[in-house]
Amino acid sequence: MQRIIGKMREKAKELLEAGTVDAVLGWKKGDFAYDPTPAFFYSTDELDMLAYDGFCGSNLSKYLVEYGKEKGKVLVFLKPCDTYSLNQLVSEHRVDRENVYVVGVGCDGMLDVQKLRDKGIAGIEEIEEAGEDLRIHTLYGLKTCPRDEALLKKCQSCKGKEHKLFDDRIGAEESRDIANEDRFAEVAELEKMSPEERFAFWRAALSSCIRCNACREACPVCSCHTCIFDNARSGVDAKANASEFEENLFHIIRAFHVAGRCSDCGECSRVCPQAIPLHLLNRKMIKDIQSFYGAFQAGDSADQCSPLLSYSPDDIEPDAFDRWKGVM
Amino acid sequence: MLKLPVSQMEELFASIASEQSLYLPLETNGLIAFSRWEEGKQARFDQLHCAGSVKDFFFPQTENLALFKTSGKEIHIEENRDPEEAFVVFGVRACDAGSLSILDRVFYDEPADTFYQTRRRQGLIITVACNAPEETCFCHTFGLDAADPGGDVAVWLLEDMLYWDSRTEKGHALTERLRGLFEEAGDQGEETVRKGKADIGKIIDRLPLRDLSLERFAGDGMMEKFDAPQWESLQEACLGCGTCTFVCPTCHCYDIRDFDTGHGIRRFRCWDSCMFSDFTLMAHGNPRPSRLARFRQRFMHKLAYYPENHEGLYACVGCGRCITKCPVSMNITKVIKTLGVDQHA
Amino acid sequence: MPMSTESQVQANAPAKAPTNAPANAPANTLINTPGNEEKDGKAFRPLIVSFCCNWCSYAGADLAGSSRLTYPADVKIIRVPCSCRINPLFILRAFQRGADGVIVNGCHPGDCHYSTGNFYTRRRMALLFSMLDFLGIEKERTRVEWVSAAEGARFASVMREFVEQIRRLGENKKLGDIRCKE
Amino acid sequence: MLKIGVFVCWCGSNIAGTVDVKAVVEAVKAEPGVVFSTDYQYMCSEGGQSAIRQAIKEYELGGVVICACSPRMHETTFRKAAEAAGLNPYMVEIANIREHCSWIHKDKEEATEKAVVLCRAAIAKLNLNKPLFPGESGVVKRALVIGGGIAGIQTALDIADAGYEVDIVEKSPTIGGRMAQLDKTFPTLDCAACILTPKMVEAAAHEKIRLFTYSEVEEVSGYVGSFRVKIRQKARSVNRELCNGCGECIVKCPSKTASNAFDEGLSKRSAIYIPFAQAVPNLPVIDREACLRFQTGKCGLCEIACSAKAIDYEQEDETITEEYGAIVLATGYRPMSLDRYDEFQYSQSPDVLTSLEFERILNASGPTGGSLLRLSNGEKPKSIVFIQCVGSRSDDGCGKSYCSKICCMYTAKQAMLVKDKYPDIDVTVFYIDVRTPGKNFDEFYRRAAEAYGVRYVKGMVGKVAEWKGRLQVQAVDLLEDKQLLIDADMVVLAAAIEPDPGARKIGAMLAVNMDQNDFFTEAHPKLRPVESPTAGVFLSGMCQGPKDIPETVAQAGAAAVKVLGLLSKDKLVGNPCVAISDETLCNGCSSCEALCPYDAITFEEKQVMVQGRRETRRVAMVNETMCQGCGACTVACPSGAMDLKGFTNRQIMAEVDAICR
Repeated sequence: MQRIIGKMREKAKELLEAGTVDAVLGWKKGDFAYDPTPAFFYSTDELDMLAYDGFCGSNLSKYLVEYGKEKGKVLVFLKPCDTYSLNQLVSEHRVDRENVYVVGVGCDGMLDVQKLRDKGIAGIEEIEEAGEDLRIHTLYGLKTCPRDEALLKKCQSCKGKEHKLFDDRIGAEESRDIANEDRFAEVAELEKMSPEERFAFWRAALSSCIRCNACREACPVCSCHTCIFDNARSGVDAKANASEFEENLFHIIRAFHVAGRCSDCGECSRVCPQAIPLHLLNRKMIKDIQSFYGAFQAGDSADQCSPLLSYSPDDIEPDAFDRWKGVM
Repeated sequence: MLKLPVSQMEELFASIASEQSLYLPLETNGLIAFSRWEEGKQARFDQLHCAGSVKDFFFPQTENLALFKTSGKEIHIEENRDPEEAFVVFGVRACDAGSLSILDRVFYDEPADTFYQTRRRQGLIITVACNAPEETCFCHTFGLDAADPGGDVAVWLLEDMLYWDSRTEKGHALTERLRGLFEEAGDQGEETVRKGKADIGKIIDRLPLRDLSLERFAGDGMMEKFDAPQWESLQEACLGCGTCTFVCPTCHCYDIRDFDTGHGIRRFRCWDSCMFSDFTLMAHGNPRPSRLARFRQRFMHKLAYYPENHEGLYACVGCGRCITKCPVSMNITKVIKTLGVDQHA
Repeated sequence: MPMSTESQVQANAPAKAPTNAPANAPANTLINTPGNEEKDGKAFRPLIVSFCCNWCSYAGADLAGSSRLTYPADVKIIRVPCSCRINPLFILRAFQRGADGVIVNGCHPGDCHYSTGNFYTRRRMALLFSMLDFLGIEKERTRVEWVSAAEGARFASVMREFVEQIRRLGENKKLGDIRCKE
Repeated sequence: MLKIGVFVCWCGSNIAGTVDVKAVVEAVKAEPGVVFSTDYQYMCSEGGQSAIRQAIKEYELGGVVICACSPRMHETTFRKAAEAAGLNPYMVEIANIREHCSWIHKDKEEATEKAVVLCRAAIAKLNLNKPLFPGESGVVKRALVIGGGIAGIQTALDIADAGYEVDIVEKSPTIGGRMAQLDKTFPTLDCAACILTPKMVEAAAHEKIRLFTYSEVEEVSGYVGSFRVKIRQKARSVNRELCNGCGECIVKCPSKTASNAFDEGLSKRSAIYIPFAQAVPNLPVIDREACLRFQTGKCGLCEIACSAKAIDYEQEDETITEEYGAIVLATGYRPMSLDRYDEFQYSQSPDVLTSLEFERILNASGPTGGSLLRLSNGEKPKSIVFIQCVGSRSDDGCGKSYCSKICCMYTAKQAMLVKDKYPDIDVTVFYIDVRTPGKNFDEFYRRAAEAYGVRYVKGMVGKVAEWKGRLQVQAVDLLEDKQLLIDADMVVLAAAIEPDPGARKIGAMLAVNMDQNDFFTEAHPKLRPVESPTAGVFLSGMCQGPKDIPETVAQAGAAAVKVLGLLSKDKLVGNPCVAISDETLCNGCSSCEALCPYDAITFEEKQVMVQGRRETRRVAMVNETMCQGCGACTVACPSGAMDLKGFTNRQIMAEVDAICR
């Protein structure tokens, strides 16, 4: 998607110059081929550093929560899936829609450098997108990898090319089609296991947790001013998982708190330094919500009500949840 | 220098493990991390860094300090340290090995931290030279040599042969115990290692971060750096998570917490991160109430305060974990570059 | 790794002491189930936390009492204004601290004193229990029952049944916190 | 640390027979904070209470735990006792060791152990208790009734007669509602107008009642005791002070083609009109849609005709804001639209009518002047077929799932009225069930069937077809199990009733929920049937569910009593166990607001001090008067900003901890 960077810079320049926006939120070129950093741009001469490539997986919506008020009106570049998060934040009054100028940008599916490393590709100096393949120049020679094999987990089941809210769009029509896996397939696989197997799976996964809180801090709906786990008065605060129970507790409660609000943006799994498949917990909640209470996608619009804030007199009984397993 | 065919490493591991717990890079849950070796487990030296650093062995994420037992209105204080064990960590890289001298200065400083001290006494570090440095490596910036990694024993894995060079008393003792497994490396072996070191050096010269310079950080001007306007834009991307802190081999801040077990209070310490909003939170509030202040704290500590207190030693070893793990790709090298270029841009 | 001695400690931890299991307990409340014999020969007595909404279920429990309908003393009731007051944190807390089963009792859907509270409970608990099941926690350890103030007999029988179910299931090992047993 | 006293009750042998109370007293002495513990035969007796009062003073107790019977039994007793000794009543916790312990366990050791655990839990909770003080708020001594039908009128009259001011807001130009359209009423066959119009006049003349007709409620804020309501009085184009109701304007109006809603559209009326002869107020209104002056600018005959100079084409809507202590919803009903019941030829044939239309035909003031005529040709019918349950008790997706309740009886009434006047007309009623559960209802129905010879056929009509200028009704007689073909001149459909569509908007303003059929839901279906879930808002008449006139009037009176109970108070004392929002933690996400059944949570942009810094944040505010303390919000709040006083997160977790220790 580097092909649209020119248009993005033009748009940013135009709106900054016109005074329509006070700042631009995008990605800034990094030191390597794969490390653009979310950044604010305040003047047109900084825009040369604006980047948009296959490694702009980070969801910028979250930054609008904190900076929304301070920075005046902000132009934000959002990929289609990021717009769900912004919608959700708008619906929760965490971001003032009036304060944001959304430029939807097309997306070919974002890449995960860790997947390249896991393939044994080390010493990455440069990454070229060459059609269906990536050409990776390394300290140890040229390597290639099919682009699809390096997609971020979240991009393997893309929510589509549609921006759910935007003031303008760039390159939206040019987005590349990417293979779309059933996002609930992994959840269904786990559901098929015995409770013992599932327990073993999650123990193994969650025991890696170092409570760095990256999942929470990156999550666009985990936007509490003070998380209960940081609040000494909550009675459940903890800075580290001092027992297996606490490893479970943090993630169970986090999944529950974002249930009905999580748009499945996949940031939690993307940022986890310990490669814990955290998205599976959220997807399980989404799958349940859909099978228990009907179709629902958080962030689809800014004025829908979370399934946990509504009810129907005919809802299923709590003990019936497993009868619905696999019904999708 | 001794040597052993790589094919016989399994025997080496078994011999070490017969008397000491042996930890080395193993793949578990899709991560390569230092884990307890058991027979049949495949050591993974192909990936440079383990997910956690060697710090975890000496300064674990959580550690019991004491137990206050209540019975009725009585309270008894019991010590509940984790049991001591003699252990060996195999496969430590130069950077991680270097981090221990940074931690030592903190924890050995009077009054010495006996928890750390005990573990350091019990632990033995076997390093492995980095045949294939990563683009994220910048240990050379801090005077560390990936080709000659130090530790109690230094190991090179070259051409199907393991070269073993013990460097400390502890290392010599272990070598003595295992002597029967090894052959003398001889001149040819010395030559192979020399050549291996040179090859590594060539790669290091090509690393993208080879020119990373701390020149501007040496000496005075701490306040100037503190007040640098660039902090503002640097910290904007930071999410305030603790990933960099927790994967960092030199970060050593901790919090002391009490857990009510229902029968008493378990007092333990756990890692803290200066990036957390409740870091050093006190009754009056937080002395660093903004993300900028917290972000700055981490880097000022590593690049200014720590060196100020420790004869110019920086509290970073250039392992590059923060570069690969930061969710938003903000890291110490970007800070060094930004602040090192022009303080008043 | 020295830092994670938890698992070893857990393996060696003494089995949970049967806190309230007198030797002469009546036979009808102490049914030995194969597989749940403790080392000392006493049957496993589960700890059950039973959350009751003030208006229906707590009153139902009162009626069970005034009707002298017995159920095992393993059940300990906590009164809340409405089942919708029950935070998943409370349920997990109970398991952490050693409960072997947690049961949430509220008014029948549609009869909530606050008109809609238990409808929210129903959704929350369905999702919470499903998630616990997804994590491999035995789903039989958690339960929601709608018990009206008139259903004293039902309250007692539900409690008996639940205790029996947990007794068959055995001790809660998966969600317990090792530190609470020291 | 809080100094706690524990009092263990024997309850004679009720507790002491199974629980070793002395052992409990001893066991809890070791608990943190407990400075005193004792037992007593009957804690609730004067002796027991005085022991509590004494101990509070003597040991300077900050809180007490009573181990006794259910808190549902004596919590209030013990709170009062503590209060008498100067303790905040909410510093009392009850451990229920009777209903939940001694009465259900037989083994003494086991019961004693459990009693200790329950007592520990109460102590653990009490350690976190804070003195609570119920909030107080004033009561505006005036009620608002929304809807001026028989329900609203009756409620207003009952309130006004008790000496309180009442305003009625009615959206149509007159009060009277549906009942005014009716001819006779079952089962006594007295004329609806004869019994209704005196009440309308009484309401208009009552010194405590103000009528806002042709008006709508536009906005409601506030809460029980002090609602602020904005009422829009639509422009009538007639000055109500000047008009004397002579009606000359109506006579002179050249535009006489507007559909007459009072006659269910079966007749026409002029653009300036009074809905019906006995309308209250007797004040015309100009239908600006139909008025030539307003549409073309070229008329003005009414203005010329009006000797009182009351016509005012420039009149504009007026908005007034009033304060009320209580609000009664009496928004009524309408027959559902039968557009989707084409099989009955309703839209096609003028001789197929709804029951309410037929009611107008029967009425002497109706479109036919009370003569029973076919609207297609003006001839007297020879055969009339009534079809019941059109749209009621339906599962076809077009109708309503519920029974409309009044149709069986009004159909019997209408059939009887026809037979009474015209015994020669064949009258057939198709029914699914005839439901007559009211005083004299079954007798009435049987009279129709037996004395008047109305033919009742159990069965549903499949189709009504026009055939040779008449109607042919195809039906099944379920009892005889045969197909029927009946020639009819008129077919009357007992259309299901549905809540007035305007109710939804008003319900939303007042946070009164509607059920799946859009009827307002009660605070409790059995025990609080005339109260809405929103404190201070009451329900009267059809808006809550189908009911006939006597039931409506009864409910109207019940609603009035509830209103009077509220207005007679000088102050409202709340339950102090209400939600409380910590503004330093609140994210302003509105989750709590979305599910609060009482609309007790609002949001405000507010300056909040966070870690020494001042920030403007959107934060939740709980109205303590409206909050009923269910706690739904506390769980919806991810940040834990919302907590419930008296049942805080920490308190409940402390109980859990104590039980699981």
